Amino acid sequence: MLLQHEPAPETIETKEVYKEMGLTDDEFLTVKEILGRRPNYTETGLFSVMWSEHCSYKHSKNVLKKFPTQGEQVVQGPGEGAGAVDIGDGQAAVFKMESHNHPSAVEPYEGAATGVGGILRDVFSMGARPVALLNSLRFGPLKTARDRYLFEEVVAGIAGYGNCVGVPTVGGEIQFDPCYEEKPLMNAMCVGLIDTKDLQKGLAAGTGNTVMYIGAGTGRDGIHGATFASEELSEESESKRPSVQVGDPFAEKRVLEACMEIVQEDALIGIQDMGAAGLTSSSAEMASKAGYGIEMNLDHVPQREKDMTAYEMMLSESQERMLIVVKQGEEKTFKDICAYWNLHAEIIGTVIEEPRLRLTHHGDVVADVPVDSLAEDGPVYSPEKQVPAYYETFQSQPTWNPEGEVTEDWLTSLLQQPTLASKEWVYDQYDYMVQTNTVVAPGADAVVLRLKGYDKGIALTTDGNSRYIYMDPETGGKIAVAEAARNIVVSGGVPLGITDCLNYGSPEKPEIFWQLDTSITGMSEAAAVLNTPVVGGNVSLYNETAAGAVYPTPVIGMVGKVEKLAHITPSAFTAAGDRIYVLGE
Amino acid sequence: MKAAVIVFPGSNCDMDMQHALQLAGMEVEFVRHTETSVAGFDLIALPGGFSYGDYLRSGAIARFAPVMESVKEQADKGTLVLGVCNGFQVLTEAGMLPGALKRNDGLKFICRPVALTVENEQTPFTSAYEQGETAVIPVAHGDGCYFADDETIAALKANRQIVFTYQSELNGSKEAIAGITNERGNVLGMMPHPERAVEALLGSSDGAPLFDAMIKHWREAHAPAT
Amino acid sequence: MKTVHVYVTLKEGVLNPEGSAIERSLHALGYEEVQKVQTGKWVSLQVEDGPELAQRVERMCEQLLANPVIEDYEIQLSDEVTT
Amino acid sequence: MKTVHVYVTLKEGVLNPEGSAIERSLHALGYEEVQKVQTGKWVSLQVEDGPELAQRVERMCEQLLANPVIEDYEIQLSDEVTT
Ligand SMILES: Nc1ncnc2c1ncn2[C@@H]1O[C@H](COP(=O)(O)OP(=O)(O)O)[C@@H](O)[C@H]1O
Repeated sequence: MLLQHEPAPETIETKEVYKEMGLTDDEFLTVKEILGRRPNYTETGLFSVMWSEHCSYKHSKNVLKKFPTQGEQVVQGPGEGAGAVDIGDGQAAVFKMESHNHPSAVEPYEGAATGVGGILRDVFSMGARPVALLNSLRFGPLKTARDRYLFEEVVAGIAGYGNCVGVPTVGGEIQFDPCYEEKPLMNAMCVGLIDTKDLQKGLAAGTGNTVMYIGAGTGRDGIHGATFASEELSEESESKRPSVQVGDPFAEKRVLEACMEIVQEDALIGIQDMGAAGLTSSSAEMASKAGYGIEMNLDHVPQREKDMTAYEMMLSESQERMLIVVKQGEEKTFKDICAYWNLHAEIIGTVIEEPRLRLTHHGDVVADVPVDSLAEDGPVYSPEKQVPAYYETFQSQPTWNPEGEVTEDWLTSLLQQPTLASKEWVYDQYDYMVQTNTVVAPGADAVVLRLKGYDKGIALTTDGNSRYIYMDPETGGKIAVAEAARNIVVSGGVPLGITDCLNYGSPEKPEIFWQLDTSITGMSEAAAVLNTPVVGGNVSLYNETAAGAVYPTPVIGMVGKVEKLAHITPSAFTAAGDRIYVLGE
Repeated sequence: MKAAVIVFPGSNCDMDMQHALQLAGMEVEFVRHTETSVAGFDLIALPGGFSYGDYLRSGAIARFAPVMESVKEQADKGTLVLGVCNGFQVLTEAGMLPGALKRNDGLKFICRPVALTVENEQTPFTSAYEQGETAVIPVAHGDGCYFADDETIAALKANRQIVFTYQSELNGSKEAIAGITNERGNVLGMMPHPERAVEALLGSSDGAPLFDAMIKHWREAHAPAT
Repeated sequence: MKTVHVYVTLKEGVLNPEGSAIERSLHALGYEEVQKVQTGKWVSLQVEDGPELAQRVERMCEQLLANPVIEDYEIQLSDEVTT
Repeated sequence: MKTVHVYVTLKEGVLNPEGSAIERSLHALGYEEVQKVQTGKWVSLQVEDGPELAQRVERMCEQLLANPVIEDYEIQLSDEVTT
């Protein structure tokens, strides 16, 4: 309601309204230059979300270039909804990890649930059927009621969503540390399988082709969520509360099944999930990647609430929605599929020759901007970096060697640490068996799924030890990748590729940017040596509160191939009398 | 033997059920909730999942799906009906089985293999088990606490309709009930997932006898007169 | 137009673990004086007024909104209409 | 002793898939005239009366009974006491 009276372009500039939306002075000037005029309210909104850290990676783009992304096994590298690696027999494993930290800190159940929903859509919008979910979680040490609440609700949210959609949640990892108090991390990973020839892309190509909206209706949820995810959590987040999205896994299940039918249609040109920055990012990215433009009539966007403005529709983060581009004249096929699944399927626009995003609403043109400037030409920063004092101190300390006997007390006190203790309480709540492929269940080093009809499987793991990385980002980064690879290998698999999720504090602080940069150097080196290219990932910055930043917390999600089911190796001792060996140094 | 697997919006163990039925040697067809006839099948399976998102109550909305009229008709004619997990919930909501399934006592979803006791091996579903045998079969449910009033429980016992029980406390179910049949014995509802326990590779094949028993039942019914 | 509120509770004798869980949590939060916590659902709907409104709503409850095996329900009709 | 009823609903604009599912189902059952189905929870509890009862209950709602991020709540106090 508040947004009904949108400020005029002059006001946006003179009253610096763009700042509230997350654009800096310089960025605003650039927008003015691009347009050759002042942007109106809707246009300012488009730029602010597309140029947010979450969508544009403006502080991390340069350092992400260090990751090795090539390899024989790579079917799809970074750039699409998810990456993909070859697993033989013309099949690929499609996978991606994504953070939902800020929403989970504000509303843990829905934040975690919609995190799972989003990562599922990233994978099935590639045409792959999701076969596994994993996660990586960080919380305070469970000493406060708030920490315990966050922990319980995040786990319940992951379970509630994944169980309902029918994709097994097969693994993950959890660490507890005071640095995560009030700023938990929630990273979700999804793995799907596809016949490589069926792999889809998010492309809006071919002048005159039709842009369709599929899925649930659009409401005012999460408006400005993408910029919200790029800001430090503060008291103010409280007043932004309605910006959390609420998920509907039942709708997701229907969208999933509908998409599995849709991707089999020859008339489909491109498909993309409406994730962060919803309709804006999906339309701009699909058009920009294909070298075309899109014209949309927002009157036809299915709306759940009354009197929504163009700004609200473009920025809404309502869940369980997809954008597809189909051959002109073939719309009915897609409408019919969606009708069976009881989903909206509306024609909302057309692909145009001119590379612009042009929006009309109630007969007026409400935005007209070049798509590439939204999707490609966002600012890129090379922040300053500085070696933190703590690191110098640690490095100058002599190595500590524990002395004395290992006693039972030691062991029990170690096992009582929540970080080391059994996670059965967690995975008992996850349906880790649905789809009946789980051969090695949670509780081992990596999970192994068999592929029905083949004598092979895939091994999956998520790993990261932020304490190591805090103490020594480069070595710690190597350790994270090496640990993931070891987990795959000891389960009987050959490591193939990585998706990562990089959780750090504010990159505008030189010490933090140093952590980011240095740990990426370490991870890249290990990934190159182990031939596990990074095919996708996600960056979550500004994980800070007044009390400080979280430890640098990159998480590695790794996929491996188990060439024969006979290679699967469980981690438990299975018979008395068996010999125990220690391998390595 | 021909089996139908009913697919409601939100069913998610439909393909698992298909896989298990096929492994047992049945011919399987999916039948969508919008169909009005499910005649001509020897078994109708209602799979697990979250039909209609489990909104309101698990199974409450699915029971009104168009296909359910025909499921009832076929059950009345003696066709075997197997409801697993959400399928069990749908069968109770539809009044095809007595009682109701409510939220687990611990208020949490539970996914793990559990030990069951076969309480009645004289049904078309259990004749390949021994009476009193232990079968380890996974559960995965949030609303699996079986409730019925005392009279109903007494009747279930008197008619030997309690087919599976949990060996240790799991979800607060009365009499530790994990699965029951209707009076006639041709409709079975159970919370544990036998279709997840048909291959040793996945940890247990203790669910396989349930599928074998149905095939045996069908063979006996269709044995050529000698 | 009438607004109908339906309150659904578990029948007496049917254990309500949610109520007890809330009671325990309230005690843990220091509200030791709280007792007999019960929970239920409510459903509100808007229906056109008509001769058999009450009966119609009762049928909706019997058929769908409540499960008579474990639940009781109560219906309240009011004129207030939200937009 | 006072009986307190707390009614918890989703805030305006927050997706309520349960409400829509029930609405569709009621329509399918022939109650086409039903609109705007909403669902929520209610909690009833018994508390000793006292000077700050209303505030105490409000705090219970904020802390536990409702989730103020996405839910609104309404409190009703009454003297009736069930045993
Ligand atoms: N968030 C989670 N979700 C699902 N499974 C988990 C999660 N956290 C831990 N697990 C499972 O618990 C087991 C032990 O976890 P953890 O103590 O983190 O061991 P590890 O040292 O192997 O990472 C692993 O099999 C892991 O998959």
